Amino acid sequence: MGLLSLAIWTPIIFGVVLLALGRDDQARTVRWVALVGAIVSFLVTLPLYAGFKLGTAAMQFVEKAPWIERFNVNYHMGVDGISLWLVILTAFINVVVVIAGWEVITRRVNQYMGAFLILSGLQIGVFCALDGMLFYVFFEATLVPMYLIIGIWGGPNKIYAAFKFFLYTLLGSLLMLVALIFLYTKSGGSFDLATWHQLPLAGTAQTLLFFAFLAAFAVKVPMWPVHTWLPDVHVEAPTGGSAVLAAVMLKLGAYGFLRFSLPIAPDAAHEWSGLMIALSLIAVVYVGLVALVQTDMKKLVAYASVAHMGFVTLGFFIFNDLGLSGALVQMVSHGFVSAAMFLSIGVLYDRAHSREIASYGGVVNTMPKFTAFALLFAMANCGLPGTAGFVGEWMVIIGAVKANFWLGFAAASSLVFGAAYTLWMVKRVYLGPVANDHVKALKDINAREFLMLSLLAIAVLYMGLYPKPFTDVMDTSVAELLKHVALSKLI
Amino acid sequence: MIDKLSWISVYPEIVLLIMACVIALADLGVKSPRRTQTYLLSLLTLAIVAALQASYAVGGVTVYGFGNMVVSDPMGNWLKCFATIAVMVTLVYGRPYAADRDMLRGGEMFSLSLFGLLGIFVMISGNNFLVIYLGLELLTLSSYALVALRRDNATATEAAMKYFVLGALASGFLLYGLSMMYGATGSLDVNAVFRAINSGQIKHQVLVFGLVFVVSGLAFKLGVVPFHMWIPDVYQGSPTAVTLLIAGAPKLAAFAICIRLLVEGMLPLAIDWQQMLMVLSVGSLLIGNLAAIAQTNLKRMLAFSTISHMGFVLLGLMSGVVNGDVHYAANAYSSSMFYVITYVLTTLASFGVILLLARDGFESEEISDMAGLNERSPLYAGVMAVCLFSLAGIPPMVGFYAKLAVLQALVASGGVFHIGLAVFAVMMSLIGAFYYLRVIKVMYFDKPLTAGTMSAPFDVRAVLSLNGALLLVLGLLPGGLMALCANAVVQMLGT
Amino acid sequence: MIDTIFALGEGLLAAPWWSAIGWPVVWALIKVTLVLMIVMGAVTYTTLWERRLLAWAQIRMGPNRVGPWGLLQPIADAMKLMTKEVLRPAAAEKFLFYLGPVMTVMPAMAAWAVIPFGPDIALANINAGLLFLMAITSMEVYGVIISGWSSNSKYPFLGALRASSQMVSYEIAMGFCLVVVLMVSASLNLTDIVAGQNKGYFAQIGLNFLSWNWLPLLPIFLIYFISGLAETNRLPFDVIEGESEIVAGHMVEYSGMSWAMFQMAEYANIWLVSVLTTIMFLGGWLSPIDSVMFNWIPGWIWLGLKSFCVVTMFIWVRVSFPRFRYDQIMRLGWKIFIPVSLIWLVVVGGWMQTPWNIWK
Amino acid sequence: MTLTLGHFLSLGAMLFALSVIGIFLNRKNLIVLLMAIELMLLAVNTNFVAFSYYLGDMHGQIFVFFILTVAAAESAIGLAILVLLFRNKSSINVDELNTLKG
Amino acid sequence: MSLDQYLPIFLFILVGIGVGVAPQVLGYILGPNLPDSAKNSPYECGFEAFGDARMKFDVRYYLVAILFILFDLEIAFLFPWAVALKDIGALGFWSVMVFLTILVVGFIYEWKKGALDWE
Repeated sequence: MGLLSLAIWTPIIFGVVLLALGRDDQARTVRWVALVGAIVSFLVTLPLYAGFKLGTAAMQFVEKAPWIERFNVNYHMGVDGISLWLVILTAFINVVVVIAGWEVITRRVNQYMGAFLILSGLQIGVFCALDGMLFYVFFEATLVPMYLIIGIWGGPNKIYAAFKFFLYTLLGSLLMLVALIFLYTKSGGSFDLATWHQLPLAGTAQTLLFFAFLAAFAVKVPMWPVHTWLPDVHVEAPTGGSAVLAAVMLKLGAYGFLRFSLPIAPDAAHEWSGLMIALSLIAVVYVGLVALVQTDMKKLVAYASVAHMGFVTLGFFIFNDLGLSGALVQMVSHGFVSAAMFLSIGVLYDRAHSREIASYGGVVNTMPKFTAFALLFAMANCGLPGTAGFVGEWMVIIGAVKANFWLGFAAASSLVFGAAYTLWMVKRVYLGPVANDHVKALKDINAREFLMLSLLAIAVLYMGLYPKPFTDVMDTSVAELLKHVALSKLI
Repeated sequence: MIDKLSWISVYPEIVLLIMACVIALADLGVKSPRRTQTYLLSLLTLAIVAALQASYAVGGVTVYGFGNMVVSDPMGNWLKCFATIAVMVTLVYGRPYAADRDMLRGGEMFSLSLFGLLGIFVMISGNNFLVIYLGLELLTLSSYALVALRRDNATATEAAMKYFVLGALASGFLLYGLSMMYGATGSLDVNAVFRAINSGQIKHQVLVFGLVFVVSGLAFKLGVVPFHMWIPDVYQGSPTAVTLLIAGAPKLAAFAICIRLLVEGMLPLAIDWQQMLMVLSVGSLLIGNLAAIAQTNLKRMLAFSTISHMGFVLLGLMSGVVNGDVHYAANAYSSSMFYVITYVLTTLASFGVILLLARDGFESEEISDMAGLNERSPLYAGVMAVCLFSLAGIPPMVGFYAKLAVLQALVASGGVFHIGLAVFAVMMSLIGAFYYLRVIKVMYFDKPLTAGTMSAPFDVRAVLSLNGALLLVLGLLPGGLMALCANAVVQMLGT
Repeated sequence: MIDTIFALGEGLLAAPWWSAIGWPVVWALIKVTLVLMIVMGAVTYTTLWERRLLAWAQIRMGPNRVGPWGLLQPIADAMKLMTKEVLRPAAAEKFLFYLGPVMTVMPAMAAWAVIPFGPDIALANINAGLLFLMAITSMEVYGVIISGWSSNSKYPFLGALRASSQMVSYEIAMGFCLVVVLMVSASLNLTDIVAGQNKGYFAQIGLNFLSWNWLPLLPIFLIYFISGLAETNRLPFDVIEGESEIVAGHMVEYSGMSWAMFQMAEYANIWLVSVLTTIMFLGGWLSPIDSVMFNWIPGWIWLGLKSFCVVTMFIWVRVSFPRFRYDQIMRLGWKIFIPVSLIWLVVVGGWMQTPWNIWK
Repeated sequence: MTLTLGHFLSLGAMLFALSVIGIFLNRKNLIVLLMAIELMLLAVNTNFVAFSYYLGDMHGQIFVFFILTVAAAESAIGLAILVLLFRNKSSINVDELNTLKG
Repeated sequence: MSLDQYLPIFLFILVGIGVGVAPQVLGYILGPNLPDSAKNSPYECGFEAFGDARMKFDVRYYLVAILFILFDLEIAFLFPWAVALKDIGALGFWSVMVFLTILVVGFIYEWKKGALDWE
């Protein structure tokens, strides 16, 4: 069993064991088992980084075994610079989420923890899969635990949100399924991604494929105008669900662009890059404005996520080195930052049971430790230098300026909005005098929350101050991808 | 005269027949209110028959017997094996339900099930119009009686009546078509019919005229639009145990006779029947899925979903031959076979949960009855959820691979039009996902109406867990079953 | 005018279709009428014979006033019935009510079409003679049901139900008997069935009557005869018109000639069953002993004599046995006759597979 | 006039059409429905016998034999269900079979 | 196909119907025709008729009818077999023995189930 298999199956097996064995009267044991599972799962991903060879764009830690021989589907896994950090990020966030749900979840703890562990394994699977069908299976399978997480432990309007989440994303991916089958037929019976990358395709076919993949990934990212499910879902999902959703699940879509849309249909990607850039900019600018007027903290962060993911897609479709690596860095950093933002909101919500900005004010007075963390994350969210958020956004903006000044200008404008909505929220929630009795009654964070937030804070700061380990890993793969995309595959 | 009987081709059938008779008679002496002895004897019989079929299937030999009247080939043997297992599982699930509802005053449920299974065997084995027809009738007659087994229940008898009338109508259509085929080709033997059609000397219109009726009859039996009217009523009205019996194993047989009649007998007419099947399947996908949304009764909803699933099966069947090119046939038909088998497997588990929920005197048929199942029994809720996700075609449940196989066959065999059809099919399965999710929502997100936990006899619990686990395991490792189907179909086409 | 009509008639007579179809039709009609006259004559006088025999058995006189020895009694009865009022209950279904007697009489008459009265004397010597008989006699039940139901009255209704259940029950036993006969004769043609009984060891040594079917198929013969009693609703199986229970069964509401039709059908059926028994088991028109003494007598006389004996048996049974209860009747039919005839069927079939097969 | 295969087939087709119409248009009496079903099988039988005769092939007639038997079994079950239905609903009106709908 | 021999049968049936119709007509003409309400009411042992004559009746009659249909068809199956028994030999014989065995199974079943009891 290879490292990647280990990374995927460890959490899943732990999850299944939890589902099978746990009962609510043994919640304590369940929590500890879950934590151990999450930590072990995270630890097994670390050797990936340690053993990763820099300077090559080839897939590493490759595992390949026949899976469904009739369709020539292989259990084919590998990571390169693009996916390595996403794998580690996923496992990391999983640990944080398990800690976050420690006391908050009291009902059917085993199912909650099990769902997250399984979800984490499946997401890692998506990032590792080098076989189209394997990718699809993992990609789709993530819907099931997420649907249940939102539906069971979500807020008052959870059912609507769960359905919206499931059906929106399913709609996109079903189209992708047809595309995959089409590619399978075209390539003479192979689901191998590398084969597909080399497959010459006619213009129409490329366009159709591009849009089929777009349907799947754009919904998942989410891009404007199919982003509407995200705020609803975030608002209703439990804290852990929001964190995973924002931190990892959105990346599945972005990752899909890099693995499928760009290399398989490069000509179509070039042809339609204008549209994609336009959509991305709308996401960045318009959704940023929308975020400004939100009164619900979670919704605000959700819209912020859309805007940030707009940076990612923008980075993809300007087709240059800086843009692409910037987008990748942005994916990872947004993983940390958005998770942190949602968890912070979760901390407040657990205490006051409100997400309305208006019901807080002057939290700093009663929760100074917590406010310190929250301020840090807020700064990261608006991309202040020294935090994780800064690196990615800056690289994308520079890349955009390289491509076209006005493009860069428009993108940069979002920094202003980002700062505006984040800081305004911070001001209204944390700063100033104590607003009401609820706030007065707030207790500062306990050791568990402190641990959770500090883990994220370390990650955010480390990435902001020393992004080299991230960019180093990515460089070769990004260059290779760009080279590949630049070549026409038309027949 | 018959020169060679080849008894070996029908040994399992003989065993089943003898045992069915023995069970019918032996049951007369059984006093137990739950018919334990009859039940065990039935299970034993089925186990032996299933093992026998499996050993035949593994042997992979094709034997023609009784003057070419019957054929025992791997495809048939596998289908029979699965059908036997399906009936077995049904009996396990259905016994507590039936016992609570006064359906076990006599052992008819067991003996009729066995006779129905015998009918399935004969249908699958039949290599002659007459044999196929007899098997069909043996199956349907047993089913009619089974549906009416709850004698004092008005809905059950009404369902039985509807089933009877429409089933007989279907037989009539099929027979009329067969008579036309017989008249045109001069033979009842499937292979001889094939040769006669292939010779190209028979008037095309005559053949197509007969074909229309044959296809309508088959469509009735499969329950595809516009011949689907009976499915929802019968599914809903029948005692749930019997619904399962109708919804499970017979689908395998229906698939088999489609193959025997359309593929083995009338492959040269593929262009004609493909078009018909296409219309039928598009209609089924559309109506089945849309109508399912509006249902509040779980059984009825599953009935409509069956219609849509049969639409998928037909999609696979219709994509076998392209412009006379039989290159894709094996791929397409094996995908359909895989679809049917997995569908039956899923149906078994889902109805198993419904059966389990139904307590004495309380039918757990409404979707709202499933409320909070997860609170009451995470295991059964889990099994049901796996089933529903599988039906919706969400990986990694086995239902996904079935859809994948069929869509693959569809895309592989044609041009833009077929791709369009595939897109249509996935859109419809999106609608399908909606109503399956609704049930999951009720199970997981809603508060339970009753606090009681679930209890079930050990055999039910064990088989149900196994069944659910199998859906998942097959979802993770579907390769074996797919290869099995592919080999079976290749061998069938080879002969 | 007259000339024209005459010419038209000439032309019609001369037309080819007339000679092809017309004459055979006319000729056949004559034969049909002849046969039916005989049958009806026999029916009429059987009633007298029955009454006299019953009277003799019960040591009384019986009808003896009308004509010498009462020979004109049946004629007088007929005249009386003809002038009786035909009643119909107001609630009855008019058409079906009158159809009932017709449906009862018609099969009893039509069945005679295939009866061979001698080696070459049969109106319709068809291959499926026995099948036709089965078919046409089964229609008897319709008459009973229709009349019982259309009367729209309780007694007829119950009577019809009982009668039809009884008839169909015994028809199965009868059917099995016929199958056995067919097995040994290997033909559905009644002429062949009779001819087939003239073979075998006893026939060669001249003792024809021992080679007839009644001996090797003795249980079948008995079952057939008794079933015949039940089929014709004769005593001891006549509960349907058991006076003490449901008066006259399905005929309660009938009177006059309509009622007479039922009686006529009953006696015609008695004769039919007798003739069939004779043909299938008692060698038909064959003479009992192959000797000059008997051989000069024409076959139809032998047939008539044997049938008459069987008819007399019918009457003798009526005299001698008490009426069965309905459940006993059904028990006898289903639980004794059917199993026994089935077993005998298997026995005969197995016998025919052995070297000792006597029906080669 | 000689009878040809066409005549028999037309007869079969007419009977068949009649029975289909009987099944779909009859809204009153279930017994009529059962009779229509029998009629349908008879139409098929006509076809088979005609074909069998004109093809000089015996199998068609054998088929008819089996159809007859099955038809008997079918009507037996049909009537049994009918009796149950009448016991439960006190009606054999087709229109009153409306408990199951949706 | 020679249908000559069937002509008398056809005529016989026609004449048979005639025999049924003619006397009734004759009786109608010759007999008196003076209906009154007493004559036209259904017979019920002299009492006024009560209730509907279309009543429910014992289900066993119906059972007999069904059994008759089935058994009669078995006999129909046996007819051609019996005629051809001498030609088809042991195989034919044993085939029908199998058939009869199944029939007997059904028979025993209904016997034991009490379908043949009339107490």
